[in-house]
Amino acid sequence: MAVRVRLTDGPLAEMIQTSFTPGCGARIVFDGVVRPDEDGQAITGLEYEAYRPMAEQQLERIGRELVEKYGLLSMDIEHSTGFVPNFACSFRLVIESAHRKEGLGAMDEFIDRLKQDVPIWKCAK
Amino acid sequence: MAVRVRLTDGPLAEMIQTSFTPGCGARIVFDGVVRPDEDGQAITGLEYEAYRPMAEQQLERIGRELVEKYGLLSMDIEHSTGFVPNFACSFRLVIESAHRKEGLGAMDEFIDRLKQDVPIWKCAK
Amino acid sequence: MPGCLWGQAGESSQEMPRYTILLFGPASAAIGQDRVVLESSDPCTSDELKAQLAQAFPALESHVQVGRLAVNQGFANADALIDPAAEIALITMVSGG
Amino acid sequence: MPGCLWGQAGESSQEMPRYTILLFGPASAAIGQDRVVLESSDPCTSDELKAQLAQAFPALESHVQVGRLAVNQGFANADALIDPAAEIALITMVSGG
Repeated sequence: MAVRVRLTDGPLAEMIQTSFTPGCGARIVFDGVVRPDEDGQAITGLEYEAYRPMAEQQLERIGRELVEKYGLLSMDIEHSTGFVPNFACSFRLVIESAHRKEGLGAMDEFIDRLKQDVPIWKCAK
Repeated sequence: MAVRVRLTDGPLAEMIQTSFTPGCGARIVFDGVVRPDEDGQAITGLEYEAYRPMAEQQLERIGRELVEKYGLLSMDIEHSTGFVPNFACSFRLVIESAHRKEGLGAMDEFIDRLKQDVPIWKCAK
Repeated sequence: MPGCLWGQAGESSQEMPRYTILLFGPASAAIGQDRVVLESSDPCTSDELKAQLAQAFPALESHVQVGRLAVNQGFANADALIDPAAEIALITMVSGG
Repeated sequence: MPGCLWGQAGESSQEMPRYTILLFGPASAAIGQDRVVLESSDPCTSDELKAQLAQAFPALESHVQVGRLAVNQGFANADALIDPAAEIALITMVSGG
Protein backbone atom coordinates (compact mmCIF):
# COMPACT_ATOMS: atom_id res chain seq x y z
CA MET A 1 0.00 0.00 0.00
CA ALA A 2 2.77 2.40 -0.91
CA VAL A 3 1.76 6.02 -1.47
CA ARG A 4 4.50 8.35 -2.66
CA VAL A 5 4.08 12.10 -3.05
CA ARG A 6 6.46 14.59 -4.61
CA LEU A 7 6.21 18.28 -5.42
CA THR A 8 8.85 19.06 -8.01
CA ASP A 9 10.08 22.44 -9.19
CA GLY A 10 9.45 22.89 -12.92
CA PRO A 11 8.27 20.35 -15.50
CA LEU A 12 8.27 16.67 -14.56
CA ALA A 13 10.99 14.53 -16.09
CA GLU A 14 10.10 11.42 -18.07
CA MET A 15 8.91 8.59 -15.93
CA ILE A 16 11.53 6.23 -14.60
CA GLN A 17 10.40 2.76 -15.59
CA THR A 18 10.32 0.38 -12.69
CA SER A 19 9.33 -3.25 -12.44
CA PHE A 20 5.74 -4.00 -11.54
CA THR A 21 4.76 -4.57 -7.93
CA PRO A 22 4.01 -8.29 -7.38
CA GLY A 23 0.29 -8.89 -7.84
CA CYS A 24 -0.06 -5.98 -10.23
CA GLY A 25 -2.23 -6.79 -13.23
CA ALA A 26 -2.77 -3.22 -14.38
CA ARG A 27 -0.57 -0.17 -14.21
CA ILE A 28 -2.09 3.10 -15.32
CA VAL A 29 -0.04 6.24 -15.84
CA PHE A 30 -1.68 9.63 -16.21
CA ASP A 31 0.35 12.57 -17.51
CA GLY A 32 -1.21 16.01 -17.29
CA VAL A 33 0.27 18.21 -19.99
CA VAL A 34 0.29 22.00 -20.34
CA ARG A 35 -1.67 23.09 -23.41
CA PRO A 36 -0.63 26.17 -25.37
CA ASP A 37 -3.89 27.97 -24.78
CA GLU A 38 -5.99 28.78 -21.74
CA ASP A 39 -9.57 29.95 -22.24
CA GLY A 40 -8.76 30.56 -25.90
CA GLN A 41 -5.71 32.75 -25.16
CA ALA A 42 -2.27 31.71 -26.36
CA ILE A 43 0.09 31.21 -23.42
CA THR A 44 3.70 30.19 -22.97
CA GLY A 45 3.06 27.99 -19.98
CA LEU A 46 1.54 27.77 -16.52
CA GLU A 47 2.94 28.97 -13.22
CA TYR A 48 1.94 26.69 -10.36
CA GLU A 49 1.81 27.94 -6.80
CA ALA A 50 1.35 25.46 -3.98
CA TYR A 51 0.61 25.85 -0.30
CA ARG A 52 3.31 23.30 -0.03
CA PRO A 53 2.99 21.48 3.30
CA MET A 54 -0.79 21.30 3.02
CA ALA A 55 -0.66 20.23 -0.63
CA GLU A 56 1.69 17.39 0.25
CA GLN A 57 -0.49 16.32 3.15
CA GLN A 58 -3.68 16.45 1.09
CA LEU A 59 -2.17 14.49 -1.79
CA GLU A 60 -0.95 11.84 0.62
CA ARG A 61 -4.26 11.75 2.46
CA ILE A 62 -6.35 11.40 -0.70
CA GLY A 63 -3.90 8.77 -1.97
CA ARG A 64 -4.18 6.69 1.20
CA GLU A 65 -7.95 6.97 1.20
CA LEU A 66 -8.22 5.75 -2.39
CA VAL A 67 -5.64 2.99 -1.96
CA GLU A 68 -7.83 1.72 0.86
CA LYS A 69 -11.14 2.26 -0.93
CA TYR A 70 -10.12 0.61 -4.20
CA GLY A 71 -7.65 -1.94 -2.80
CA LEU A 72 -4.78 -0.58 -4.87
CA LEU A 73 -1.22 -1.88 -4.75
CA SER A 74 0.53 1.46 -5.10
CA MET A 75 0.01 5.08 -5.95
CA ASP A 76 2.72 7.48 -7.04
CA ILE A 77 1.84 11.17 -7.22
CA GLU A 78 3.99 13.96 -8.62
CA HIS A 79 3.01 17.59 -9.22
CA SER A 80 5.00 20.55 -10.47
CA THR A 81 5.44 23.85 -8.72
CA GLY A 82 6.71 26.97 -10.45
CA PHE A 83 6.77 27.46 -14.20
CA VAL A 84 5.95 24.66 -16.61
CA PRO A 85 6.14 25.50 -20.32
CA ASN A 86 3.64 24.41 -22.95
CA PHE A 87 3.80 20.75 -24.00
CA ALA A 88 5.51 19.72 -20.77
CA CYS A 89 4.14 17.51 -18.02
CA SER A 90 3.01 19.13 -14.77
CA PHE A 91 1.22 16.26 -13.06
CA ARG A 92 1.73 12.50 -13.05
CA LEU A 93 -0.23 9.82 -11.30
CA VAL A 94 0.82 6.16 -11.43
CA ILE A 95 -1.55 3.55 -10.06
CA GLU A 96 -0.94 -0.17 -9.77
CA SER A 97 -3.82 -2.52 -9.08
CA ALA A 98 -4.68 -6.17 -9.50
CA HIS A 99 -7.29 -5.39 -12.13
CA ARG A 100 -8.17 -2.55 -14.43
CA LYS A 101 -11.51 -1.38 -13.07
CA GLU A 102 -10.31 -0.31 -9.64
CA GLY A 103 -7.28 1.44 -11.12
CA LEU A 104 -9.33 3.48 -13.58
CA GLY A 105 -11.92 4.31 -10.93
CA ALA A 106 -9.26 5.45 -8.49
CA MET A 107 -7.57 7.56 -11.15
CA ASP A 108 -10.75 9.38 -12.04
CA GLU A 109 -11.63 10.02 -8.41
CA PHE A 110 -8.10 11.10 -7.51
CA ILE A 111 -8.05 13.78 -10.18
CA ASP A 112 -11.50 15.03 -9.14
CA ARG A 113 -10.27 15.35 -5.57
CA LEU A 114 -7.02 16.99 -6.68
CA LYS A 115 -9.01 19.68 -8.45
CA GLN A 116 -11.16 20.21 -5.38
CA ASP A 117 -9.08 19.76 -2.26
CA VAL A 118 -5.39 20.23 -3.02
CA PRO A 119 -4.10 23.78 -2.55
CA ILE A 120 -2.30 24.25 -5.83
CA TRP A 121 -3.14 27.13 -8.12
CA LYS A 122 -2.13 27.80 -11.67
CA CYS A 123 -1.67 31.06 -13.47
CA ALA A 124 -1.35 31.39 -17.25
CA LYS A 125 1.84 33.06 -18.43
CA MET B 1 -6.47 11.04 -35.33
CA ALA B 2 -3.58 8.58 -35.45
CA VAL B 3 -4.40 4.98 -34.52
CA ARG B 4 -1.46 2.61 -34.39
CA VAL B 5 -1.79 -1.15 -33.88
CA ARG B 6 0.95 -3.67 -33.29
CA LEU B 7 0.94 -7.36 -32.45
CA THR B 8 4.32 -8.23 -30.98
CA ASP B 9 5.82 -11.62 -30.32
CA GLY B 10 6.57 -12.08 -26.61
CA PRO B 11 6.44 -9.53 -23.78
CA LEU B 12 6.18 -5.85 -24.66
CA ALA B 13 9.31 -3.77 -24.20
CA GLU B 14 9.25 -0.66 -22.06
CA MET B 15 7.40 2.21 -23.62
CA ILE B 16 9.42 4.51 -25.83
CA GLN B 17 8.80 8.01 -24.52
CA THR B 18 7.72 10.40 -27.21
CA SER B 19 6.78 14.04 -27.09
CA PHE B 20 3.13 14.86 -26.63
CA THR B 21 0.92 15.48 -29.65
CA PRO B 22 0.09 19.20 -29.91
CA GLY B 23 -3.20 19.89 -28.12
CA CYS B 24 -2.71 16.95 -25.76
CA GLY B 25 -3.66 17.80 -22.19
CA ALA B 26 -3.81 14.24 -20.90
CA ARG B 27 -1.87 11.15 -21.84
CA ILE B 28 -2.96 7.91 -20.24
CA VAL B 29 -0.92 4.72 -20.49
CA PHE B 30 -2.37 1.37 -19.54
CA ASP B 31 -0.07 -1.62 -19.05
CA GLY B 32 -1.69 -5.02 -18.68
CA VAL B 33 0.64 -7.26 -16.69
CA VAL B 34 0.71 -11.06 -16.38
CA ARG B 35 -0.02 -12.11 -12.81
CA PRO B 36 1.59 -15.24 -11.37
CA ASP B 37 -1.71 -16.95 -10.74
CA GLU B 38 -4.79 -17.71 -12.82
CA ASP B 39 -7.96 -18.79 -11.06
CA GLY B 40 -5.91 -19.47 -7.93
CA GLN B 41 -3.38 -21.71 -9.71
CA ALA B 42 0.30 -20.77 -9.85
CA ILE B 43 1.46 -20.28 -13.43
CA THR B 44 4.70 -19.33 -15.15
CA GLY B 45 3.05 -17.09 -17.72
CA LEU B 46 0.40 -16.84 -20.42
CA GLU B 47 0.50 -18.05 -23.99
CA TYR B 48 -1.43 -15.73 -26.31
CA GLU B 49 -2.86 -16.96 -29.60
CA ALA B 50 -4.25 -14.44 -32.04
CA TYR B 51 -6.26 -14.77 -35.23
CA ARG B 52 -3.80 -12.27 -36.45
CA PRO B 53 -5.28 -10.42 -39.44
CA MET B 54 -8.68 -10.18 -37.81
CA ALA B 55 -7.22 -9.14 -34.44
CA GLU B 56 -5.29 -6.34 -36.11
CA GLN B 57 -8.36 -5.21 -38.02
CA GLN B 58 -10.59 -5.30 -34.96
CA LEU B 59 -8.09 -3.39 -32.83
CA GLU B 60 -7.80 -0.74 -35.50
CA ARG B 61 -11.53 -0.57 -36.02
CA ILE B 62 -12.34 -0.21 -32.33
CA GLY B 63 -9.55 2.34 -32.02
CA ARG B 64 -10.92 4.45 -34.88
CA GLU B 65 -14.44 4.24 -33.52
CA LEU B 66 -13.38 5.46 -30.08
CA VAL B 67 -11.07 8.17 -31.43
CA GLU B 68 -14.12 9.49 -33.24
CA LYS B 69 -16.58 8.99 -30.40
CA TYR B 70 -14.40 10.61 -27.73
CA GLY B 71 -12.57 13.11 -29.92
CA LEU B 72 -9.16 11.69 -29.04
CA LEU B 73 -5.86 12.92 -30.43
CA SER B 74 -4.17 9.54 -30.72
CA MET B 75 -4.41 5.92 -29.73
CA ASP B 76 -1.53 3.47 -29.67
CA ILE B 77 -2.37 -0.19 -29.19
CA GLU B 78 0.09 -3.02 -28.67
CA HIS B 79 -0.66 -6.63 -27.74
CA SER B 80 1.57 -9.64 -27.29
CA THR B 81 1.30 -12.93 -29.08
CA GLY B 82 3.05 -16.08 -27.94
CA PHE B 83 4.45 -16.60 -24.46
CA VAL B 84 4.60 -13.80 -21.91
CA PRO B 85 6.10 -14.68 -18.51
CA ASN B 86 4.74 -13.55 -15.15
CA PHE B 87 5.34 -9.91 -14.24
CA ALA B 88 5.78 -8.87 -17.87
CA CYS B 89 3.55 -6.63 -19.94
CA SER B 90 1.30 -8.23 -22.57
CA PHE B 91 -0.92 -5.30 -23.52
CA ARG B 92 -0.38 -1.56 -23.70
CA LEU B 93 -2.80 1.17 -24.63
CA VAL B 94 -1.70 4.81 -24.91
CA ILE B 95 -4.35 7.47 -25.33
CA GLU B 96 -3.82 11.18 -25.85
CA SER B 97 -6.70 13.59 -25.46
CA ALA B 98 -7.29 17.25 -24.79
CA HIS B 99 -8.80 16.51 -21.38
CA ARG B 100 -8.84 13.70 -18.92
CA LYS B 101 -12.47 12.58 -18.99
CA GLU B 102 -12.60 11.50 -22.60
CA GLY B 103 -9.29 9.68 -22.29
CA LEU B 104 -10.35 7.69 -19.24
CA GLY B 105 -13.74 6.92 -20.79
CA ALA B 106 -12.16 5.74 -24.03
CA MET B 107 -9.65 3.59 -22.15
CA ASP B 108 -12.34 1.82 -20.16
CA GLU B 109 -14.47 1.23 -23.23
CA PHE B 110 -11.54 0.07 -25.35
CA ILE B 111 -10.58 -2.63 -22.87
CA ASP B 112 -14.18 -3.79 -22.59
CA ARG B 113 -14.34 -4.14 -26.37
CA LEU B 114 -10.93 -5.82 -26.50
CA LYS B 115 -12.18 -8.51 -24.14
CA GLN B 116 -15.31 -8.98 -26.22
CA ASP B 117 -14.49 -8.53 -29.86
CA VAL B 118 -10.78 -9.07 -30.50
CA PRO B 119 -9.82 -12.64 -31.43
CA ILE B 120 -6.96 -13.18 -29.01
CA TRP B 121 -6.98 -16.07 -26.56
CA LYS B 122 -4.76 -16.78 -23.63
CA CYS B 123 -3.75 -20.06 -22.11
CA ALA B 124 -2.10 -20.39 -18.69
CA LYS B 125 1.27 -22.12 -18.75
CA MET C 1 -25.74 -36.61 -40.09
CA PRO C 2 -28.34 -34.92 -42.31
CA GLY C 3 -27.29 -31.87 -44.23
CA CYS C 4 -23.76 -31.89 -42.92
CA LEU C 5 -20.69 -34.02 -43.49
CA TRP C 6 -17.17 -33.88 -42.13
CA GLY C 7 -15.42 -33.52 -45.41
CA GLN C 8 -12.92 -36.18 -46.37
CA ALA C 9 -10.64 -35.93 -49.37
CA GLY C 10 -12.46 -37.10 -52.45
CA GLU C 11 -15.90 -36.89 -50.89
CA SER C 12 -16.73 -33.38 -51.95
CA SER C 13 -19.38 -32.86 -54.55
CA GLN C 14 -19.50 -29.83 -56.78
CA GLU C 15 -23.15 -29.25 -55.93
CA MET C 16 -22.66 -29.11 -52.15
CA PRO C 17 -21.24 -25.97 -50.54
CA ARG C 18 -18.02 -26.76 -48.73
CA TYR C 19 -17.09 -24.58 -45.77
CA THR C 20 -13.64 -24.45 -44.24
CA ILE C 21 -13.83 -23.05 -40.70
CA LEU C 22 -10.71 -21.87 -38.88
CA LEU C 23 -10.40 -22.70 -35.20
CA PHE C 24 -8.32 -20.99 -32.51
CA GLY C 25 -7.48 -21.24 -28.85
CA PRO C 26 -9.78 -23.44 -26.77
CA ALA C 27 -11.85 -24.58 -29.76
CA SER C 28 -8.77 -25.66 -31.64
CA ALA C 29 -7.44 -27.43 -28.55
CA ALA C 30 -10.79 -29.19 -28.03
CA ILE C 31 -10.44 -31.21 -31.21
CA GLY C 32 -6.72 -30.96 -31.88
CA GLN C 33 -7.15 -29.24 -35.26
CA ASP C 34 -6.84 -25.67 -36.44
CA ARG C 35 -9.65 -25.98 -39.00
CA VAL C 36 -12.54 -28.20 -40.01
CA VAL C 37 -14.39 -28.65 -43.29
CA LEU C 38 -18.16 -28.97 -43.46
CA GLU C 39 -20.24 -29.93 -46.46
CA SER C 40 -23.78 -28.76 -46.42
CA SER C 41 -26.66 -29.75 -48.65
CA ASP C 42 -27.67 -26.10 -48.97
CA PRO C 43 -26.06 -22.68 -48.64
CA CYS C 44 -26.02 -21.80 -44.94
CA THR C 45 -26.58 -18.73 -42.84
CA SER C 46 -24.18 -18.07 -40.00
CA ASP C 47 -26.55 -19.58 -37.44
CA GLU C 48 -27.18 -22.63 -39.60
CA LEU C 49 -23.48 -23.20 -40.08
CA LYS C 50 -22.93 -22.95 -36.33
CA ALA C 51 -25.64 -25.51 -35.72
CA GLN C 52 -24.12 -27.89 -38.25
CA LEU C 53 -20.68 -27.35 -36.76
CA ALA C 54 -21.89 -28.26 -33.27
CA GLN C 55 -23.71 -31.29 -34.64
CA ALA C 56 -20.73 -32.55 -36.60
CA PHE C 57 -18.26 -31.94 -33.76
CA PRO C 58 -19.88 -32.45 -30.36
CA ALA C 59 -16.57 -31.48 -28.70
CA LEU C 60 -17.06 -27.99 -30.16
CA GLU C 61 -20.64 -27.58 -29.01
CA SER C 62 -19.93 -25.52 -25.88
CA HIS C 63 -17.56 -23.30 -27.83
CA VAL C 64 -20.04 -22.80 -30.65
CA GLN C 65 -22.75 -21.84 -28.17
CA VAL C 66 -20.77 -18.87 -26.84
CA GLY C 67 -19.02 -18.18 -30.13
CA ARG C 68 -19.63 -16.20 -33.29
CA LEU C 69 -18.57 -16.82 -36.84
CA ALA C 70 -16.29 -14.36 -38.57
CA VAL C 71 -16.40 -14.03 -42.34
CA ASN C 72 -13.45 -12.45 -44.06
CA GLN C 73 -12.19 -11.27 -40.67
CA GLY C 74 -15.36 -9.51 -39.60
CA PHE C 75 -18.20 -10.80 -37.44
CA ALA C 76 -21.10 -12.19 -39.46
CA ASN C 77 -24.75 -11.42 -38.78
CA ALA C 78 -26.69 -14.46 -37.55
CA ASP C 79 -28.91 -14.58 -40.64
CA ALA C 80 -26.29 -13.67 -43.25
CA LEU C 81 -25.73 -16.27 -45.96
CA ILE C 82 -22.13 -17.42 -45.83
CA ASP C 83 -20.06 -17.59 -49.00
CA PRO C 84 -18.14 -20.89 -48.95
CA ALA C 85 -15.23 -19.13 -50.66
CA ALA C 86 -14.87 -16.68 -47.77
CA GLU C 87 -12.38 -17.01 -44.94
CA ILE C 88 -14.56 -18.35 -42.15
CA ALA C 89 -13.50 -18.62 -38.51
CA LEU C 90 -15.11 -19.63 -35.25
CA ILE C 91 -14.46 -16.89 -32.68
CA THR C 92 -15.10 -18.36 -29.26
CA MET C 93 -14.95 -16.41 -25.99
CA VAL C 94 -11.86 -14.25 -26.32
CA SER C 95 -9.53 -13.40 -23.46
CA GLY C 96 -6.95 -10.85 -24.52
CA GLY C 97 -5.57 -8.03 -22.46
CA MET D 1 -15.34 48.07 10.88
CA PRO D 2 -16.99 46.50 13.92
CA GLY D 3 -15.37 43.42 15.37
CA CYS D 4 -12.56 43.42 12.88
CA LEU D 5 -9.46 45.47 12.31
CA TRP D 6 -6.69 45.26 9.75
CA GLY D 7 -3.85 44.92 12.18
CA GLN D 8 -1.15 47.56 12.08
CA ALA D 9 2.04 47.23 14.04
CA GLY D 10 1.51 48.50 17.58
CA GLU D 11 -2.27 48.41 17.37
CA SER D 12 -2.78 44.89 18.66
CA SER D 13 -4.30 44.44 22.06
CA GLN D 14 -3.57 41.44 24.22
CA GLU D 15 -7.27 40.86 24.84
CA MET D 16 -8.28 40.69 21.18
CA PRO D 17 -7.62 37.49 19.22
CA ARG D 18 -5.29 38.19 16.36
CA TYR D 19 -5.50 35.97 13.29
CA THR D 20 -2.85 35.75 10.62
CA ILE D 21 -4.32 34.33 7.41
CA LEU D 22 -2.09 33.07 4.62
CA LEU D 23 -3.12 33.86 1.06
CA PHE D 24 -2.19 32.10 -2.17
CA GLY D 25 -2.72 32.32 -5.88
CA PRO D 26 -5.58 34.56 -7.02
CA ALA D 27 -6.41 35.76 -3.50
CA SER D 28 -2.84 36.77 -2.88
CA ALA D 29 -2.70 38.50 -6.26
CA ALA D 30 -5.98 40.34 -5.57
CA ILE D 31 -4.46 42.34 -2.75
CA GLY D 32 -0.76 42.02 -3.47
CA GLN D 33 0.02 40.36 -0.14
CA ASP D 34 0.70 36.78 0.88
CA ARG D 35 -0.97 37.17 4.29
CA VAL D 36 -3.28 39.45 6.23
CA VAL D 37 -3.81 39.96 9.94
CA LEU D 38 -7.27 40.35 11.44
CA GLU D 39 -8.11 41.39 14.97
CA SER D 40 -11.43 40.26 16.25
CA SER D 41 -13.30 41.34 19.35
CA ASP D 42 -14.16 37.69 20.09
CA PRO D 43 -12.84 34.24 19.25
CA CYS D 44 -14.16 33.34 15.81
CA THR D 45 -15.48 30.28 14.10
CA SER D 46 -14.28 29.55 10.59
CA ASP D 47 -17.41 31.09 9.05
CA GLU D 48 -17.15 34.17 11.24
CA LEU D 49 -13.54 34.67 10.35
CA LYS D 50 -14.37 34.37 6.65
CA ALA D 51 -17.10 36.99 7.03
CA GLN D 52 -14.71 39.35 8.77
CA LEU D 53 -12.05 38.74 6.15
CA ALA D 54 -14.44 39.65 3.32
CA GLN D 55 -15.59 42.72 5.21
CA ALA D 56 -12.08 43.92 5.93
CA PHE D 57 -10.83 43.26 2.40
CA PRO D 58 -13.56 43.78 -0.19
CA ALA D 59 -11.09 42.73 -2.90
CA LEU D 60 -11.07 39.27 -1.31
CA GLU D 61 -14.82 38.92 -1.06
CA SER D 62 -15.34 36.83 -4.21
CA HIS D 63 -12.45 34.58 -3.22
CA VAL D 64 -13.74 34.14 0.31
CA GLN D 65 -17.18 33.21 -1.01
CA VAL D 66 -15.88 30.19 -2.91
CA GLY D 67 -13.06 29.49 -0.47
CA ARG D 68 -12.52 27.55 2.72
CA LEU D 69 -10.23 28.14 5.63
CA ALA D 70 -7.51 25.66 6.44
CA VAL D 71 -6.26 25.36 10.00
CA ASN D 72 -2.91 23.73 10.57
CA GLN D 73 -3.00 22.51 6.96
CA GLY D 74 -6.35 20.81 7.13
CA PHE D 75 -9.76 22.14 6.11
CA ALA D 76 -11.71 23.60 9.04
CA ASN D 77 -15.37 22.92 9.75
CA ALA D 78 -17.56 25.98 9.25
CA ASP D 79 -18.51 26.16 12.94
CA ALA D 80 -15.16 25.21 14.42
CA LEU D 81 -13.61 27.83 16.72
CA ILE D 82 -10.27 28.88 15.28
CA ASP D 83 -7.21 29.03 17.50
CA PRO D 84 -5.38 32.28 16.70
CA ALA D 85 -2.08 30.48 17.28
CA ALA D 86 -2.83 28.01 14.49
CA GLU D 87 -1.53 28.27 10.93
CA ILE D 88 -4.54 29.65 9.09
CA ALA D 89 -4.88 29.87 5.32
CA LEU D 90 -7.55 30.89 2.86
CA ILE D 91 -7.91 28.15 0.27
CA THR D 92 -9.74 29.60 -2.70
CA MET D 93 -10.79 27.64 -5.81
CA VAL D 94 -7.82 25.42 -6.58
CA SER D 95 -6.69 24.54 -10.08
CA GLY D 96 -3.94 21.95 -9.96
CA GLY D 97 -3.42 19.08 -12.36
